[in-house]
Amino acid sequence: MPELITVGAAISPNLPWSDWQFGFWIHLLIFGIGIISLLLGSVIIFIWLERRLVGRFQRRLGPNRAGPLGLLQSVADVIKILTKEDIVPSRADKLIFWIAPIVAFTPVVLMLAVVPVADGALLADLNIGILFVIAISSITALGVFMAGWASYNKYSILSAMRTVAQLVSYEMPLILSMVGVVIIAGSLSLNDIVKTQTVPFIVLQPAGFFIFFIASLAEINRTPFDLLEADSELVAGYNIEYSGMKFATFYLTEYCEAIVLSTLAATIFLGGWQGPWLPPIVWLLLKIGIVFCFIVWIRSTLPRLRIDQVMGFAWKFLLPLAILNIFVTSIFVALWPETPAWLMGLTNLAILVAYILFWSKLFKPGGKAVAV
Amino acid sequence: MTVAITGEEVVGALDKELKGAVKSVESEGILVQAEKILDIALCVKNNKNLKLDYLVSITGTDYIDYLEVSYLFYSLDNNKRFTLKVRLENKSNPAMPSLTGIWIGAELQEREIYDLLGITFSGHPNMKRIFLWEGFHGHPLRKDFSNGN
Amino acid sequence: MEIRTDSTSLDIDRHEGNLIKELRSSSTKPVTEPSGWLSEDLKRNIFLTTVDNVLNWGRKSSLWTETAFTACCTFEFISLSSSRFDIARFGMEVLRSSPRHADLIITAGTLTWKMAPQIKRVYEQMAEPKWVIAMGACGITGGIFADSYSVVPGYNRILPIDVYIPGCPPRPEALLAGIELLRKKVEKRSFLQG
Amino acid sequence: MAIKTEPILLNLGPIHPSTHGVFRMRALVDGEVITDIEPVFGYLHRGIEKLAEQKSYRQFIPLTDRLDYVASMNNNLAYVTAVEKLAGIEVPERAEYIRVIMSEIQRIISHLLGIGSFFNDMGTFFTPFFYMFIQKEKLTDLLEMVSGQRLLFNYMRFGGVSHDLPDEFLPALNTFLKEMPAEIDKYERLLKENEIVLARSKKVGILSPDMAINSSASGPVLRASGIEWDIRKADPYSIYDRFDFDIPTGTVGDCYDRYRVRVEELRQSIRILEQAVAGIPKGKVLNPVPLRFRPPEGEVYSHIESNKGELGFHVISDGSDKPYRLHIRAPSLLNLTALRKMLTGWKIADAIIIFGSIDICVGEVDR
Repeated sequence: MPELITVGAAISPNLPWSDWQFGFWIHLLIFGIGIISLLLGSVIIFIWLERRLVGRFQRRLGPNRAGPLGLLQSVADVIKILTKEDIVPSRADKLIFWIAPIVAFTPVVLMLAVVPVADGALLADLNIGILFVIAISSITALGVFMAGWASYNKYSILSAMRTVAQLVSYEMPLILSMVGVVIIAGSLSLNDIVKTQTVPFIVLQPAGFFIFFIASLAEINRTPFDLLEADSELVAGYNIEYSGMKFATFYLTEYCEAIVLSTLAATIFLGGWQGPWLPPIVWLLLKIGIVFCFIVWIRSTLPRLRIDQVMGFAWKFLLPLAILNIFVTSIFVALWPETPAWLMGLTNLAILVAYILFWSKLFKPGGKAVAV
Repeated sequence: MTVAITGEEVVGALDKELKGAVKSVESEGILVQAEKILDIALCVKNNKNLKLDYLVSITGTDYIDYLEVSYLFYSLDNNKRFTLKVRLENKSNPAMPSLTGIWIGAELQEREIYDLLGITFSGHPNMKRIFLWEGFHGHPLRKDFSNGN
Repeated sequence: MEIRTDSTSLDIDRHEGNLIKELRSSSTKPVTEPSGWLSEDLKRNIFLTTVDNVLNWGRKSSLWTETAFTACCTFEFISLSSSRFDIARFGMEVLRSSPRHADLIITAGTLTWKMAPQIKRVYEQMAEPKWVIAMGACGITGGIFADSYSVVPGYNRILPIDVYIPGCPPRPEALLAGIELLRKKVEKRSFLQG
Repeated sequence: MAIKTEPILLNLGPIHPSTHGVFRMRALVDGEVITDIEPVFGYLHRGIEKLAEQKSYRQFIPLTDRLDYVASMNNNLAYVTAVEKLAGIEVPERAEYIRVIMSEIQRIISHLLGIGSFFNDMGTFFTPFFYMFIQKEKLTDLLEMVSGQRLLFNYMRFGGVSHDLPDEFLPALNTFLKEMPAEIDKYERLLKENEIVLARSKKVGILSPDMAINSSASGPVLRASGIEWDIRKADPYSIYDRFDFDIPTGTVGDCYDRYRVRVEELRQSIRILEQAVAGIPKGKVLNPVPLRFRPPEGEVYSHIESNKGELGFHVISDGSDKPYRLHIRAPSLLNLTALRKMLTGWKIADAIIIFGSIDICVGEVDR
C-alpha cells in the first residue's frame, strides 16, 4: 500500500495548487503555517474565553484589564512566562527534562494535519486519518510521563504514574467510540467522514458521542478526570518543576489538546465544516467553540474522581458500552442498510439510556475501591 | 446542664479502688498520686455509675514549687463532669504515666504539655515536641522561661 | 546526610530543627530592601525602551500568586479573589501552588520560626523575576505577636519585601491598593538591569 | 504474586493548596495508598498561651480573635464567658442576645467556608466555594457594621459587648435570613446528590462513634458519628436554653455525613437567629468593668460550642490583673487526634478530602 504513506498523493484535487509544479511544497507551506497560526491564535482566544467563562460561572467578571475586554490577557501571560527564568533542578534527568515538552507538544499539532477545514482542504488527506489521529495522540502521554519522571519530584512521579494508567485506559473507549462512525461512513479518512454526514453523526450515534466526549475529557485531563494536575492533591502535577518557556509549552499543550479534541468531536460527530450560509471554516470554528465551552462548563461544575474510580469507569462502564455500540451499529449496517437515520439514532439512544440505568443500579458509591 | 461531680461522690463510689491514691478531695475533683493515675483513670472510665468516658482537656500549670496536671472528663450519657489533678514535685525531670492507652485523645495534649512544660509521659507512643522544633531550649510555659535561643 | 525514610523518624525532625536554628541565628537583621524605586530614579527611567514597556506590561498584567499563605490574612486574600472583589480582572486569579510557576508571594499571616525555612525555600525556588508583598501587621513587624518566643518579627528578616500593606488584616481594598503599587513598581523595571 | 514495592515519603504541606493553612502531613505512601502518616504541627505556633500570661485580662481579648480566625466572635465569647464565670460578672440581657446572634452568624460563616473548601479539596474548580463566599461576604458586611472590622472583630467585653447594634443591623439581618434558606436549597440541588460527590465521600474516612469519643472529637465531627452532644443543649451557656433548635447527627461518620451535618447546622443556625432577632429586648449592652480589673483567686473551665467543636478556656487566676495560666482547649487540635487512624490505608486523594471534612483552622490547632 505505498499510496497510503506518500503524503504527496494525499493532496485533494479540489485545491488550486494541486497540479502546480511545486504544488506539494506549496501545499505543505500553506497548511503548515496555517495550522500552526490558527492553533496558536485560537489558544490565545480560547484561554481568554475559558477564563471569562469560568468567571461568569462563578458570578464574577474574569480578566478584563489587559487590552479591550481583557482579550490580551493571554498575550501578557505568554510574554511573562517566556521571559521568566528557566530552572532545571540539579538532580533532574536533564536530557529527558529538556525533550519532554517537545514530545508532548508536537503530536498535538500533528493531529490537525488530517482535519479538513473545507471539502478537501487539509494538509494530508490520509485514508487512514482516524488511525493516524489515534496513533499520534498517545504520544502526548509519553511526553507527560517523561516530564514527570525526569523532574525528580515525588509529586510529579505520582502524576506520571497516573498519566500512564489513565491515558492508556481511556485510549480504548476513545478508539472504539469512533469505530461506529467509521462503520457507517465506510471510511477512515476524516474528509470522507465529514462528507458523508448529511445528518451529523451525533444524531445517528449518540452513544458514540457520549463515549467519545467522556474519553476525550480524560485524554485532555479535564475535570472530572484532571488527576494529573489535581491541584488540591498533587500541587501542580507533572509540570511541577518546570518554569519559563518549558512550562509555557506544557500550558500550551494542554489547551491545544483541548482544542484539537474539540475539533475532532466537531469533525467526527457534529458535521465538521458542513453547514448552510456561512463559509465552512466559520462553521468548523463555531462548532469547536461550542464543544470547548461545554468542556469549560463541566470544568467549573464537577468535582474530581479518584484514580481507581477513573479506571473503573473506563473499563467497567465505557468499554462495554463502546463494544455494545459497535455491535449494534454493525448489525444495522450489515443486515438493514436501508434503515432510516431517525430509527438508528433512536435505537442507539435507547441502548445508551438503558445501559446507564442498568449500570446505575449496580453502582454503589463510596468506599475504598470502586464497587460495581 | 453539665453538673460537676464532687470529689466526695467519686471517693465514695470508688472507695476500694482508690485506696491510698487520693491525696486530697476538692469540691469539683480529687488530687491523686501521679503513679496511680492510670488505675484511677481506668476506674472512673469503667465504673457503671460514673461512666466518665470522654476526656475533654488536659491542662498543665507551673506553680513555681510544683507542676500540676489537671484532667477534665465528661460523662456524655449522664451529662456530668469531673476533674482529676496530679502534682509533680520533681521539677528538674518531671515524669508521669501516659493516658494514651485509655484515651487516644490524650495523645496530642500530652505531647503539647511535654513541649510547653517539659513533663515526660511514660508509655506515650510518640513523645516528642509538637509545636516547637527539635533543638529548642527550654519549655515556654515554665515561669522561668526566658526566650528559647 | 542520609535521612531515614520513616514517617515518624526523629532524624527528620532533628535535621529540620537544625535548619531552623541556623536560619534563626543568621537572620537577626532585616534584609536590605530594593528601595528608591518610587523616587525619581531618573537614570533608569530614561533608558526604558519599547521592549521594556512590552515586557513590563506583560509582567504586571499577569502576576501569578504562590499559594504560600500562613494565617488570618489569607481570608482577606480569598475575599479579594472571590466573586465580590474579583482579582481575576487583573489576570491574577491563577493561583499556582508550585513555586516554579509563580511570580508573587503574598505573605498573608504570621510567620513562625518553624515556618521560616519553608517560606525562604519557596522564595528561592521561584523563578526570576519575583516579587514579595508583606501583607498585614504580622508580615511587617510580627504585629500583635511580636513579643512571642516563636514568631519572626516581620518577613523582611528572611525575604526582600517589595510592598508593605499595613492592617490587621488589611481590607481587600487595601490589598488591591498594594497590588496596584506593585504593578507600578513592575513598570519601572528595566530589562538590561535584569 | 505481590510486586515488591518501595514506599516513598511524601510531604503534604506545610505549603500545600489543600492543607487549610500551614498544616503538614508526612505520609509514607506505597503507590497511591498511604501506609503511615504523621501529622506535623506547630507551623503557626504563636505562643498565645504564653502571651496571655503577659497581658492583662482585657488586653487578651484581641488575641483570642486570632485563634480560629474564621470565627473570631466565638473565641471572644468563649474567653469572655470564662472570665465572667471566674469573676461573677453579670451580663445585660440585650448583650446576651447580641452574643448569640454574633455566635450564630460566625457559625454560618465558618460552615460555609468549611463546606466550600471541602468541595475545593474534592476538585471542583472554586465554584461552590465562591458561591458560598458570596453569602459569607454579606455576613461579613453585617459584622463590619457592628464592629468596624471584617475578620478579627474584638467586639465582646467582660459584662457585655463593646457597643450597641446600629439601627440598620437587624433589618439587614432579617433580609439575609429571608433569602438564605433558598440559597442553601440551591447548594443542595447542586451538590447533595451529585454522583461524583457521593462516590468520593460516602463511606470514606469513617470515624466510628467509639473512636470519636475515645479520641476526644467534638463538634460536627463527633455529631457526624452519631453522637448527639452539643454544648448549647447539654450545658447551655449565655441564653441558649431559650431557643428551640435541633442537633443534627450523622449515622455512619464518613466524610459525607460530616458535610451533611454542617449543612443541617446552617439551617439550625438560621432558626436560632430568627428567634433571636424576634426576641431581642431593648436596654443597655455593657455592665462596665474596670479596665484593669482583678478577678478573685481561683480557677475555672468554661466551654462553648464553637463552630469547630468544644472550645474551652481554662483560666487560672492568682488575684492579679493578669491570668496566671490560660489553657485553650482547641477543638481543631483534638479533632485531629484520630487523623492518623482515619487516613492510614486510604489513597492520597481520599486523605485530602478526609482532612478537608474535619475542617480545622490552623490558628487554633497550633495557637
